[in-house]
Amino acid sequence: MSEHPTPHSEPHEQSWFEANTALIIRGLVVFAIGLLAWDVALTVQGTKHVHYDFERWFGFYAAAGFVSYVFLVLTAKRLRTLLARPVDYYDPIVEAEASEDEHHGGHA
Amino acid sequence: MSPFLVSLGLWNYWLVVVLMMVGLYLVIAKGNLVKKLMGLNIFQGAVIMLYVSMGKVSGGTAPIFIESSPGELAEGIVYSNPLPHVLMLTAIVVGVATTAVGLALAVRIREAYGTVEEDDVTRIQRLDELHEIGLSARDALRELGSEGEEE
Amino acid sequence: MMELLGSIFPGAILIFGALLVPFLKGNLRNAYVVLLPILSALQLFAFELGFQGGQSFFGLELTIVRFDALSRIFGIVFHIAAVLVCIYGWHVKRSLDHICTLIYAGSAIGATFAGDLVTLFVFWELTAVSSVFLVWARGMDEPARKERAYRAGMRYLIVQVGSGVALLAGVLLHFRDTGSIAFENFGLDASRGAPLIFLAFGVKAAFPLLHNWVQDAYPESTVAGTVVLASFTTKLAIYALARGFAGTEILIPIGATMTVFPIFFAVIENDLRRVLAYSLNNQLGYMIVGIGIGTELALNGAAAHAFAHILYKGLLLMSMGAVLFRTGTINASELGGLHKSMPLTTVFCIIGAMAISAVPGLSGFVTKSMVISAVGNEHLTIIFGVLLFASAGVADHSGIKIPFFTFFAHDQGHRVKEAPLHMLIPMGIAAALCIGIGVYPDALYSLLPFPATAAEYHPYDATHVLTMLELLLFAGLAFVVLMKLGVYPPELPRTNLDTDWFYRRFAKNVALDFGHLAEYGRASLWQGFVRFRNAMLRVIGHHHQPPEGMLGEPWTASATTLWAALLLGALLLMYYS
Amino acid sequence: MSLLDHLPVLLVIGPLLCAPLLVLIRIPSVVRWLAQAVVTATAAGAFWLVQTVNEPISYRMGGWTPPVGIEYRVDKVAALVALVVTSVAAIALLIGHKAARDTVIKGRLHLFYAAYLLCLTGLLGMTMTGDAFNVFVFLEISSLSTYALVAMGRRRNAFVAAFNYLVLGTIGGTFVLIGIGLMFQMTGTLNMADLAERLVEARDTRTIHVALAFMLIGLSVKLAVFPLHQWLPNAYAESPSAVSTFLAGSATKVVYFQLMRVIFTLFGASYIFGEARLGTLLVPLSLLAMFLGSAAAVYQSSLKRLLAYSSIAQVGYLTLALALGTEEGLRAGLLHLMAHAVTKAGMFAVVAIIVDRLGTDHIAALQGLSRRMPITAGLLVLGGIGLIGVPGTAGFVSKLALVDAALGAEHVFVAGAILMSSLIAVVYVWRVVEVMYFKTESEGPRLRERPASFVPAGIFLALMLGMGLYSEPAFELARAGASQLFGGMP
Repeated sequence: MSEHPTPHSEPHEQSWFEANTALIIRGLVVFAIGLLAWDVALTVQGTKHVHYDFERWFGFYAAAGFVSYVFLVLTAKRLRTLLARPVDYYDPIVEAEASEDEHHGGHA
Repeated sequence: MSPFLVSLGLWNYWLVVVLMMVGLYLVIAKGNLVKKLMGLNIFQGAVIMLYVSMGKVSGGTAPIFIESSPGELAEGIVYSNPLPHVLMLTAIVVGVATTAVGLALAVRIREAYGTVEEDDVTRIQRLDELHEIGLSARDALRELGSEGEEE
Repeated sequence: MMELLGSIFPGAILIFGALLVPFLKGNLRNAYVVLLPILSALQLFAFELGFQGGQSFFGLELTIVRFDALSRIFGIVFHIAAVLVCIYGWHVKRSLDHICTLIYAGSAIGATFAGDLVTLFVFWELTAVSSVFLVWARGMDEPARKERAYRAGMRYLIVQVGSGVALLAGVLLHFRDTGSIAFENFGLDASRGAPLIFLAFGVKAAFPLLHNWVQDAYPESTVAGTVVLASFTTKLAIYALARGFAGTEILIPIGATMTVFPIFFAVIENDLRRVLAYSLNNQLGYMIVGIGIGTELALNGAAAHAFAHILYKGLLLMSMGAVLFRTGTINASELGGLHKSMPLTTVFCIIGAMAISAVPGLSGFVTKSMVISAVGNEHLTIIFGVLLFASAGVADHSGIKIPFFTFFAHDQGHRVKEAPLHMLIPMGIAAALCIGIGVYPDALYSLLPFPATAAEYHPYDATHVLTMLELLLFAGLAFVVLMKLGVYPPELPRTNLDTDWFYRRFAKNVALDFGHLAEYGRASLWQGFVRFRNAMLRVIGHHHQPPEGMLGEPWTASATTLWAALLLGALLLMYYS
Repeated sequence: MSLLDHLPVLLVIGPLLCAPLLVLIRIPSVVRWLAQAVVTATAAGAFWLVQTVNEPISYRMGGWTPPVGIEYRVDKVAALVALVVTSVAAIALLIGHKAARDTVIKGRLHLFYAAYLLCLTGLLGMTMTGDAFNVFVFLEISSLSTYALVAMGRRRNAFVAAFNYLVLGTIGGTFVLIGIGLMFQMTGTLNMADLAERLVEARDTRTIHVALAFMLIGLSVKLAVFPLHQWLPNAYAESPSAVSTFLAGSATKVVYFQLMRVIFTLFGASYIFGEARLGTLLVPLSLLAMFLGSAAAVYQSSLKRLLAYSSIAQVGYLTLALALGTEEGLRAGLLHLMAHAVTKAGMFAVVAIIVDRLGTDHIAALQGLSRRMPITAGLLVLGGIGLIGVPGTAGFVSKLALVDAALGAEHVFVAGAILMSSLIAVVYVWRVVEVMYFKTESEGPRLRERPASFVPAGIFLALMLGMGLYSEPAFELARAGASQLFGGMP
């Protein structure tokens, strides 16, 4: 790999995304509400094409997505205490010589 | 007749077996290369005896035709089988050639190592080996070491 | 021309063409390398569906080429991947990498069209041997990583060759039992060899507990090498399973497990290419579930998903490769804010992320839903739930984590150039294909093994679009909430234990212990052997002590003569009794 | 009688008559090309023979009718072995001149060639003859000349290696002689076809049992069956490169053929593996040879020795193929005979280049060879790949046949052992590759590689690849040979 700039902590010019985080989140919420509304419409009409009855319930997929996600992330976070090891766990000597190590050094 | 007596009757084979054993014993037990060759010779000699005695037909005479009258072969005469004897001519030649090559090699070994004792030759060979690695001994050691190094 | 192309097996152009690469230099060589897979792709037009071409070899009738719908779709996507990776690797100077890439791709394609098990085995081994250099290649670029790359490569090679040996043993046993080497859907009960063949496929398909070579080796490769590696081996195994074990029910739980467990690792993994390697396992799980179900819809889904998967996983890995190429790191903990300096890469990566998350309108949506529908049709409720959970998981690690932590999140101040043109082009093509398949799925559906069934399948059903959007969007909202609450696990430079611990630590220590034991055993056995021999020699009266040492120490004539005498004695005793 | 009818005897007599001629001529350049021409001619003749032999050819020496006269009998397998031996000899002789010039004392080059031709005579004679005693005579001819050739090595160790070989070779040869004698005693004939017929009645006597034991052990010594192998590593490692190339591809192969004849022609497989229970001895010894030979190869510090120990392991494969006692096993053995001959001879030919350029064959001295001599290193790796038995090489075809035969004989464990032992081959080949490609600490300058020096190694390895990629002819040959031999003498 070619030379690469080392990270530095001076303030950067903000891009549109960074300046409008709140707006983006608000947009997501609005979109989510719209989806729920559509869901209401389909549920009331009873025109859902599904394999299982539980899929017909209002907001089933929304809840499934939310709960699965939270469960996954929190479990994985707990697993980290069990699984995480220092980066040089397997190849201690080699990693110490590796050029990447300088970068790790700054953060760890 | 008991088997023991039968086997006594085969005394020529007993002789062959004893000679073979002596020959093999010399090859195995003697460190002197020339003595080893002698052992080989005895061993081969035993085989020649084996062949010769198997060619013997009891009561048979030498396999040269006996004529009762000129041009007329005598009846009722048993001859020994000449073939094994003839074969042994070749085997003797082979034995002589082997001995010659072996002795020539022994001479060269004596010239090269200053000894014809197997122990001494082996010792010098091992020294040779170390000497040969000597120049690149460090590399060789490292090369060997890296295999053991993997924790 | 077409007749000529039809007379050699697909992939031959790549394999034999690769041998000319060392004689070319610079851009001419690069152009040649890109041209070969294009030419090879044209070769596919020379075959008609149902074509079988064979040769007699070793007393067996081989079917070297079998061109049917199933092999065709994999052949096509392998060719697309080959073209893309060859363009992507334009910057690679070393000819060896190009040669290996071409041979590797060629042998994967050859294996896809192999109509019998012997041909399959030959190409199977060739993919292993040719690809290992791509793992080692990084060690050749970065001397500091030499040892690490070398070891990763060895581990990779051992696993791959192990798979090959299992396959060979399986094929021979299968042939013994059935008298046939035809590569067809035989299932597990066909012969004593079939389970071994299944195991060989399973190793390459990264079955749970056999999976770790993917995460171990792929992220260790070069920028271009990882993309190459991720495109072929596992998908070849998927093809082989679809061909040989469609409808084998044990595959359903195996596949479901594969969709779930990698996503936990992906959440906490710091190396983003390793995250993608875990996500690769997860995606393979969907295909394997589809193969396990074995209905026409499910097999269509598996094939289609493999097709789409190669493209979007390639796209994601290419974008991550570009990031590594420009910034020199691929650790999430050191990245962020790159959308300012690499806007196009950002866009392509997001398209790939949306495709893998199965956002309606992109390729993942129209392929994954076939598998899930097939599961629903069979009323496998638990599997259905597992796949649903896994879908939300994909949304996290590939859909959100990859683009977010690389291109947004906290700006780490990397001010780099946009990815070079030769990387943008294949990314662009792949992104276009992801969208194209999503928008117009019928083109892909018509290539599937059962086109009639596929034509009846309509992914853009209101319920389906709605539910998928709900699932993904609320997963996204969950991410926002967790970030706001500060509970989302921060990216940390850590090595996470996986099954590789068993062979890199546990088995290694055990092996070392066993090694000591074995060495002790060997030494004592050998010493006993030598002592016995010496005792015999002493009995006979030989004063010489033959050197005791390594196994390789040549003995003297005395000792060997003794052995001859002993063996003779043994034989005579045996006949005497 | 046409020329073809005389071919079996011409092949043997050609080199035999030429050898004293070389001693008389003495001019190195003439001697060299004359020897090359004769050996190449025998190779061509053997090739022709292989093409034409379908039914066994019987040649009556001096017009005497067998079994009284000596008979030369050439069947498919004999022709095949003759082809292997002569072609290996012809190709190996290409490197002979250079290798010999460095080692043989000046002015005695002609003797090297004479010994080489005599050795070839012996090996061919053993292959062609149908007379048991003739086998012994030719065995000794080839052995005696081999001792001389081995002694021509560049180090003084060569004398010791040759002497040890002489002692063991003579014991092996004499054991064979005893075996032949005892058989003659019981049957009164030396002609193999005749012997086979008469042995059917006599074979349950104790004398024949003893004869069989002597024959088997004698041949095993010459074949270097574990643990009677110890003459081989030094003999191969210390002899001049051309000789080790020649021996690696021929000597043990011919003895192997003799073993085949004893087992399948004289006694018949059903008797040998049934009542005589040879399998109980041969299978464990073969397995030991496969594993211990390969394991010993891993520990060697010299390349030639490494290859020699690998040969011991390969002999294990060969004897294992016989020990299966089936026609498939025999076929696999013949295939492996061919495959191993070209592979190992090719590797020794590459080592010849290395020894020539580096002056040593120490593995430690190979560091960075991939850069110093890239083509040579590449060829060595190619040979190694063949030794492991990677698909596309001859070794793969033969090992596959062997595993298949083991499965066919319901020896599943043996089949597994064959696969496992191949993995040990990966280790010792890998050791060499690692030194050449991944160790660069003490690298020397780049060395010039002469294109001409690649010719012998190139031919061998091309043959190896050819057999691997297009195995049909070799397979057909082995199949035909096996069915002819397995059926016994007609």
